[in-house]
Amino acid sequence: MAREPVLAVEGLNVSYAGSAALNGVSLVVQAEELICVIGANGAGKTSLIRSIAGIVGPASGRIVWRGKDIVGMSPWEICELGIAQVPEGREVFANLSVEDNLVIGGSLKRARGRRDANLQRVYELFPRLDERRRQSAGTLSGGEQQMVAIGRAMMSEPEMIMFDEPSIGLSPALTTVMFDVVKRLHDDKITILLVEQNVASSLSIGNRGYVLENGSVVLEGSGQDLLSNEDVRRAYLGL
Amino acid sequence: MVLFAALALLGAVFNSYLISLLTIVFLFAFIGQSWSLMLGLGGQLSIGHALFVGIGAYSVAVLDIKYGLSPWLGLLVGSAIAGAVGAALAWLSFRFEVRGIYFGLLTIAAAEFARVMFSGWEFVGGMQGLFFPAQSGESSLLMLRGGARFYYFVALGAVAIGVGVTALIRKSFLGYVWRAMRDDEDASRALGVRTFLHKVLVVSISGAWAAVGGGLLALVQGSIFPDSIMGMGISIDVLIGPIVGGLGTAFGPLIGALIIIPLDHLMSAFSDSIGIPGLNNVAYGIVLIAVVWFLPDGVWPALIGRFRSQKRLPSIRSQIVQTQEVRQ
Amino acid sequence: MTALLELSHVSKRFGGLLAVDDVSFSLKERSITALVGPNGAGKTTCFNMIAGAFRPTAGTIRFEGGMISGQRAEAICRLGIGRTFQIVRPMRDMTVLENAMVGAFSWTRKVPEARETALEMLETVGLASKAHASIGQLTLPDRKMLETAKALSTRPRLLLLDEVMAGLRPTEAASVVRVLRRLVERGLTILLVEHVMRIVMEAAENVVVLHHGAKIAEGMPEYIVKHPEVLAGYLGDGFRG
Amino acid sequence: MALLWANVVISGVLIGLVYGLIALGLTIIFGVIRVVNFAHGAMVVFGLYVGYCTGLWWGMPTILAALLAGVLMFGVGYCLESAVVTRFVTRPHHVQFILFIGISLLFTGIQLIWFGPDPRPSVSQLSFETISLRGIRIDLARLQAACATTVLILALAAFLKYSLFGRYIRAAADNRLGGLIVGIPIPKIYAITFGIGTACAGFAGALISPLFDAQPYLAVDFTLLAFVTVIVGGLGSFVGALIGGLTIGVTEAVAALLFAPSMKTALSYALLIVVLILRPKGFFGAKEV
Amino acid sequence: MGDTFNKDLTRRTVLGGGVGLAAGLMPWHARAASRTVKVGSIMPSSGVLAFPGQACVRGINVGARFAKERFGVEMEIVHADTQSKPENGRIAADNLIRQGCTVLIGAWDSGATISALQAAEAAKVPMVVHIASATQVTSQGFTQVFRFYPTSLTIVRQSLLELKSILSSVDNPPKTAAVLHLNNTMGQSTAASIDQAWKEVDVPLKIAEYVPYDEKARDLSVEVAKAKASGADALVSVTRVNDAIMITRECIKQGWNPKLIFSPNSNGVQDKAYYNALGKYGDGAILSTVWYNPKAPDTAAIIKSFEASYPNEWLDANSGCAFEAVQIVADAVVRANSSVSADIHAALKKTDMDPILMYCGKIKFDGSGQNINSAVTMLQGQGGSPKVISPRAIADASLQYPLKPFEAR
Repeated sequence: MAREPVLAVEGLNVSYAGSAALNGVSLVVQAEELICVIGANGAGKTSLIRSIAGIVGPASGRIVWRGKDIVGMSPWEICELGIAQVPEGREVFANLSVEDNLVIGGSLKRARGRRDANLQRVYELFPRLDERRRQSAGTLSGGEQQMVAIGRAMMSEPEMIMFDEPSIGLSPALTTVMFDVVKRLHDDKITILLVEQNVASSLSIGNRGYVLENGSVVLEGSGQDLLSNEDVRRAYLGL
Repeated sequence: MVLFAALALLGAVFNSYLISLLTIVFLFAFIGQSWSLMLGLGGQLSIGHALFVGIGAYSVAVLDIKYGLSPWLGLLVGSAIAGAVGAALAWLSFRFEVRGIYFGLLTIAAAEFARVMFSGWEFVGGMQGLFFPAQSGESSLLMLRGGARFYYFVALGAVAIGVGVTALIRKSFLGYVWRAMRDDEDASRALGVRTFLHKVLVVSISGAWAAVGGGLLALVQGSIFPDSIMGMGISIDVLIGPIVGGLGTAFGPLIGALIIIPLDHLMSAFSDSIGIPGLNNVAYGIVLIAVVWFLPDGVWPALIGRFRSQKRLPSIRSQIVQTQEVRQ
Repeated sequence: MTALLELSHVSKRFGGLLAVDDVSFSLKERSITALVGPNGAGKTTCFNMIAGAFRPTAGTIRFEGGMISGQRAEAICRLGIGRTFQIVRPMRDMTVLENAMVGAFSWTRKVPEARETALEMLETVGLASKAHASIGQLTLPDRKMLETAKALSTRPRLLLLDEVMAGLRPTEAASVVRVLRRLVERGLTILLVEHVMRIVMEAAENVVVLHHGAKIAEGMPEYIVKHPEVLAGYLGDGFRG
Repeated sequence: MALLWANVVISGVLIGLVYGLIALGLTIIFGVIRVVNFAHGAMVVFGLYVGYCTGLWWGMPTILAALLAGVLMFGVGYCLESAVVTRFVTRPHHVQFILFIGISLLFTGIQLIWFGPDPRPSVSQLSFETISLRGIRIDLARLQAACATTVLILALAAFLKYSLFGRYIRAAADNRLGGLIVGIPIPKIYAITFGIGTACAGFAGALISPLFDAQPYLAVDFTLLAFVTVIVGGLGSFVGALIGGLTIGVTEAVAALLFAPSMKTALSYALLIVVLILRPKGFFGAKEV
Repeated sequence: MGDTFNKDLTRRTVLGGGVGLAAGLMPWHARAASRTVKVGSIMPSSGVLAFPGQACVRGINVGARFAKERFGVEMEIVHADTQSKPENGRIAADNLIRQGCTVLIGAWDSGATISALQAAEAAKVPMVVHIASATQVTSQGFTQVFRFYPTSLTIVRQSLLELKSILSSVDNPPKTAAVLHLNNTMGQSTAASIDQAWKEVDVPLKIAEYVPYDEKARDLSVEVAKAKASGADALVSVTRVNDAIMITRECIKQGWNPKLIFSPNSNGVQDKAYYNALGKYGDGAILSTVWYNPKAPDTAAIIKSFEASYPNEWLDANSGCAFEAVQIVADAVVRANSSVSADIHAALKKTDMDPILMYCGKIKFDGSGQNINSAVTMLQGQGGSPKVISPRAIADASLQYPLKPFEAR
């Protein structure tokens, strides 16, 4: 699996209003990998994703995408590079129709020309959305909104998708569905950065994983290694 | 204290131009303090403070001119009415969850409504206004009558009391509770702050206070008209001082008024002397934009080097947005 | 021992989402109870209903025998329930001490008295040295402790703590637990919402587990961590071994 | 009597549509950027001056003048947003208020220097013409303004619904963070939105130039008018602005007929207070644009 | 365009307020008499009243030039702007007095005038009020006030007398009138005066309805419709320029052709903007105002001088009254042979002069400071400009009656 790294985060520091959210985080994502980042609430997972997406400006550190430092680039420029995101809380456009949500996702220059084809692909993957394409996204259930968020990310034909807790607030059945979707996207050769609290499900599908605690990486290793790691178990269960 | 002592001493030697200019500065600073109390401490935005100013002015004018009663009584009655009107307005608004900018817009509507009503109300002179008799020259504290210097000291006294009261309120439990309420209403409720009560209270106190300023302004002007005393112009003039000077601080409104009103007059005199009226508006507009651009917290906090954010506690989302803004 | 707080058949619905589904439990006086569950399980919603931020869709909440469900947040605070917020909400314009004083003004109007209480509470949570600092100078754990001090300043009999220990290092968490124990000894009752079981294990005597809005287990911590449904719900189905 | 009523109501509806357009500009800006543009009236006055000047210099028909004013004011709005307003987007409302007061004063001052304080009446013949339909006389300038307004509103609605930028604008209004996530160039969208908002004001201003004389100090009046309209309809709502405009137009017309005309603005303020208290966000929600 | 740049700068004292503020720290002492007299002019040259305010400034400037030639008085005019805010009246007056002005002229609106008079009163500096029509300006006990302009009741009473004589001279006079009036300070007091004087004068015309409208009215269609619906065949309107134009347009659009349009104490027919906007439709309406005497010996020269300085403007009532006020001051200065306030005050008290430009009797102030021989003039729009039709002695045109239907023009 040794490929060139597409994304390298080096010594990233992020803080809000004077208090640190990320403390010298470094990680590497290789092409077509599925990387899990696990950690409790407040560990800095969301800050990590938002810094990569350019929504949060880091205090210091480098974020290198295909050899180019993208710190300081605007979110829309970063999206054009092929980095998409399925955010925590989904952040769909609640008053816009499902289709508008998807179309907006597919309007980046990199994918604008193939918008209709991509739309079809999303509808094939999520037939539920096809049924509700005219409905405003705010009226959908949590799971359906999650589908919109994923579909919206797919519309830009990204090279990498960052998922921020896709299972949050979903029923076990839906959670399973979500992880299946993530796995399918990965099988389609999309690089995945998956941030989760659902340790077992995410680590079991991930190639490698990082454990984030208090804004720092405390553990890293392959999915299976981490899954059987005593520290991980203790961290989450206190066993 | 030193500032006030100096101003009081200088009051004896200033020429009449500075006296009458500073009288207006002090009065607007005094009214500005009430506005600043409401937003800077209580977190409630009023864009229609002319309502309270007008109520105060009319109370004094009607009682004095029509019934020959002492302006002191007018000030008392005016502030009672304005306080009640403020409380009623606040009660209605907050009961129905009108808040933030919507409350601000409501205050405009209330002020404009009152203005139109007063302009059609014959008893208070309608649009023809009310006129005080000419000053006889004899100063009388009882009847609040006197020359320019007399009003200078009255206005200076008012603004000094205003600074004192603001400082006292800031230090009392009200100050703590109001600032907490302004910063985060829900969080302060969780700490047992009866926010509804306090919001009504702060609007009411601010209204009563502004009415006193309005009453004094009426006496100094010598005549009042609904347009000039209750119009949008007053509401705007009132709030510029505190924002320029420093919102919620004891000295901010005074400093702001001391800067902005004489500056306005300077620019006006200049544009008049070169014969291009309107240039003063342009300059004043640019000054206002520059102040909010470069001194986001006002002059006073910048002067004393205590930068404190006057913003409400931003949610996580707006924090992100702000980080973003900084970067761009 | 009577129950200080009692929830019976409490539900909360947001639009189509049943966030809390028929939850009942009670708190013994002078105890630490933990409300745990994965993200989105309804812990905070439950918590907000007790604190009066939300009104329950169904069910009743009693405090010291009196109905409190549906009362306003400030009234509930004044009855003796103090709370913290998961996302810390300090008043940014005020110093640490001033923040803590606000809580004290729920029972006094005297500034010196409030200051004294606030200082005492900051001392209790270990923030006394930063009393005059501005909020921006605090670290996240400090802010969480400030939340606790603010809630304590209201002189509550019941303290609701929403993830105050999340993000703390084990040694820090342990010292917080010691603080909590001391408070309980002084007569306080505590309800913790926690995400991380490790902390709960050390602190709580009784644990209530929520999952998808419903209570799936209640009991001693040792019992809870072996409960199969809890394990499955909490860690995902794969995490059995 | 019935004829009088019909005339009054029709004239109220026609002018109400124009009020609606002015308010629409304000509401779009608030809905997307969340700033309350207190300089909106000054933009309307610019439109009036464009209508006046083009008529005087080139005899340009009002409708063309309106298009020109729209384009000009779009440019002004775009530049103003990207140079100044963008820095104030996250600032508290009272600071924005001062900013816009400053901008409004600046514009009024420029107008005063340039044109002087004299009222500048339109030279267009349109300001005298009417068409008569079974006793109902319809003011041609109003009719034209109402029709042009309707067309512009429909075009704007179509733009917002179907074009890419329109979708971006709606998305940015709906969820700014979501917009950043999917790569919407927010600053550009904000500038365009502000441009559209001021273009509406300029367009409307030029359209009504046969009805109102241009004067610098009308800015505050138009700002207040726009606010009353927008709040009645709901700050941030597209449909609300129109409904608000019609409501104010018809209410004022009918009030003038039933009570003293001098009290008609009081009635619209009273209406505003009632609406604000009963439905703080107006007849229509605040989010939809 | 560009009128405002075309100001007569030579007479202005370029005295920035900066000097003023610095000098303000020193107490002001009364200046010794000098050959030139410094006259302070307080006008609303910016703000909502800038339109009349700037017209007054023009009148002052032309007046000062004329006064030098006629009276040999070297006047240094210092201008101050109230920004249309009453509270600035006093500040402006004090500023001017500090700069050495020994007599003031101003301040157009009654609020700023009262406020300025307080300063004048305190400093014992006389103030000639060229325009400000509230009765209270001269009835509140100010000793330094000299008002050229009549009160609104006086104007209205004289206007109605003129109206009565017009009505008696024509065939087929109108029977009923609708009164459409602006509800601002001027409009309300004029309407009140109409109400009072109508019976006193016994105008042979029935008032069908009073229709007051808001100063900020954006649309007068309903108001005109209401007036039309009252069945009146005459329109009495009290207006400024904007609404006069709006009302005429509405009359045209609504097909209402009253036999007579009469506007007492108003603007409209007298203003250039009115004809710019209405063209041929501007003719026929009658207006009463304080106006210049077209047959006075100096009028032609004055108008010429005015037009030389301000080619894009007309000499109107505002400029005219301001001009006349300057002459009153010049006359007093000459008689006092002094530029000291007290001397000028004494001279003003004894003023008894023939007006230079304006039409009225001998200018003479009563004990309260009111000019007792003020008079109004009736103007009618004819051929795109206002013509004096009454009083007969100064008329430069004769009355056209009835109003030609608009659609027939």
